[in-house]
Amino acid sequence: MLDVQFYGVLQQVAGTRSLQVDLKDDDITVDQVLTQLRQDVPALSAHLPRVACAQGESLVRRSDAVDPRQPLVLLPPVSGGRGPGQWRNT
Amino acid sequence: MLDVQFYGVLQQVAGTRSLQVDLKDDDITVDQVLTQLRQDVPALSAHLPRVACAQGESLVRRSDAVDPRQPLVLLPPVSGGRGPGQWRNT
Amino acid sequence: MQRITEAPLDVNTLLAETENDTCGAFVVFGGVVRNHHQGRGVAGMSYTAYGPMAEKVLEELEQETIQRFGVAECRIMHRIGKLEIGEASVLVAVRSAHRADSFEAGQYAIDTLKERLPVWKEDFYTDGSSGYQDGVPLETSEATETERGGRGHE
Amino acid sequence: MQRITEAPLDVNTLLAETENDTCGAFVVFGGVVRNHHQGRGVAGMSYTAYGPMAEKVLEELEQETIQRFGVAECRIMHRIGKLEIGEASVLVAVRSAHRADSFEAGQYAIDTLKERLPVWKEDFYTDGSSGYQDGVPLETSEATETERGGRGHE
Repeated sequence: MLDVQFYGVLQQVAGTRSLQVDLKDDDITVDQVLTQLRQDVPALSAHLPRVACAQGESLVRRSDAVDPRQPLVLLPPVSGGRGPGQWRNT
Repeated sequence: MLDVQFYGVLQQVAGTRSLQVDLKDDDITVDQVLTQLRQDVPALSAHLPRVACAQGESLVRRSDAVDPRQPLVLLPPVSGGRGPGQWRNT
Repeated sequence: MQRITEAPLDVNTLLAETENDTCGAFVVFGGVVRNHHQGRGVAGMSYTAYGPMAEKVLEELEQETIQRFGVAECRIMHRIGKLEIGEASVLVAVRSAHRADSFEAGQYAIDTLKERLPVWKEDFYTDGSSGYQDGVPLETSEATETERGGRGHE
Repeated sequence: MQRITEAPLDVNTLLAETENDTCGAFVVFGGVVRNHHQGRGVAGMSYTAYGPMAEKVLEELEQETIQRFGVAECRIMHRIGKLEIGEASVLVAVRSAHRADSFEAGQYAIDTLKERLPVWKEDFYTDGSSGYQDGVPLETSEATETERGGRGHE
């Protein structure tokens, strides 16, 4: 079982701060967990493309393996207020 | 008699905070006062091109008439730290 | 040194923590809860953060700002919990020898924070309703990865 | 409201005086006495001002900054007298709905102040000597009038 935690608007959408996802095996990617989540909580589907995932202090990519010993944390778009753009890609 | 006041480095150069200049008549310009000052205090000459003059709250131009009832104030270049220039003439 | 806190933020705390005799300039930016958002009256706000990552993001952003702009000091704090109108949600303090660097570095720090810090704000509107503000997807989301790919890894 | 003062400057005083519930951002700039100038050690500094004009210049600059950048608040204070290393000689506080305006307006205000405010600083060096820093001639000096004429009244 993997602990999945929700932040921001995702807590409203999921109706909870965390839930357990059943891992088929130990060698599973972030993407596979999200696929399982879409089935368990369909309301999350529309949000997932703009959600980033983290474990511990760090972001993890969709293709990364999940460490089953720590929660997978789902982070929706952050509070924003757009920068002026001048700093991008520089 | 007109009271002439010095600020900043001009106090050092003139060796005083203020002195009296004898006005020939009542209808005299800032420029004429400065000409008189050059004779009275030669050490000021080198500084005068970069000095601005004020009476009361306001700057006065070289060609302006002097109000003999209030001091003529001599203001050397201000503390500086140049702006980036982007604001000039805009 | 805690950067995410529930306690009210104070500018003088950040200035004291960044004292540096070689600096002739400081700039402090403050983000403040205002009484309106997109035409609606706002009564207050609640901030939540993903703590473990948020602390690290701010620490790294301070160092990045110092190195990128050659400033001497950079210190960032973000408040979480319920905030009233007029209270500061975030403070950025920068110190440098000359003033232009402090302005530039301060603006970079807050602009970048807004794209990287895992913090969310929920508005409480004067009509009694509430809602999370939409924002910027973090890196590693599908949206940012696709955008990045689409721009040809520029 | 006094803008030129011998009392130590405090950022929170300016922030309190500019409180405005419509604003989501503030920027405070501080100019601080630093321990070096053009390679020489500085032990302290003394500021003098031509008071009657200095108050008016700051008051007008606050209004000009507000109008030019559409910010809600601008407040400027300058200290005179003897200052120690690390003490603030000038503070500029700006508040606006959005942050970019506060940064831009704050930088304009301090850059313009440096060209217009009749204030002079005398450095006290660590070797026991002292000296007035050279600066920018004010408008109406021969130097600025000539420059203006030479630039074809642009």
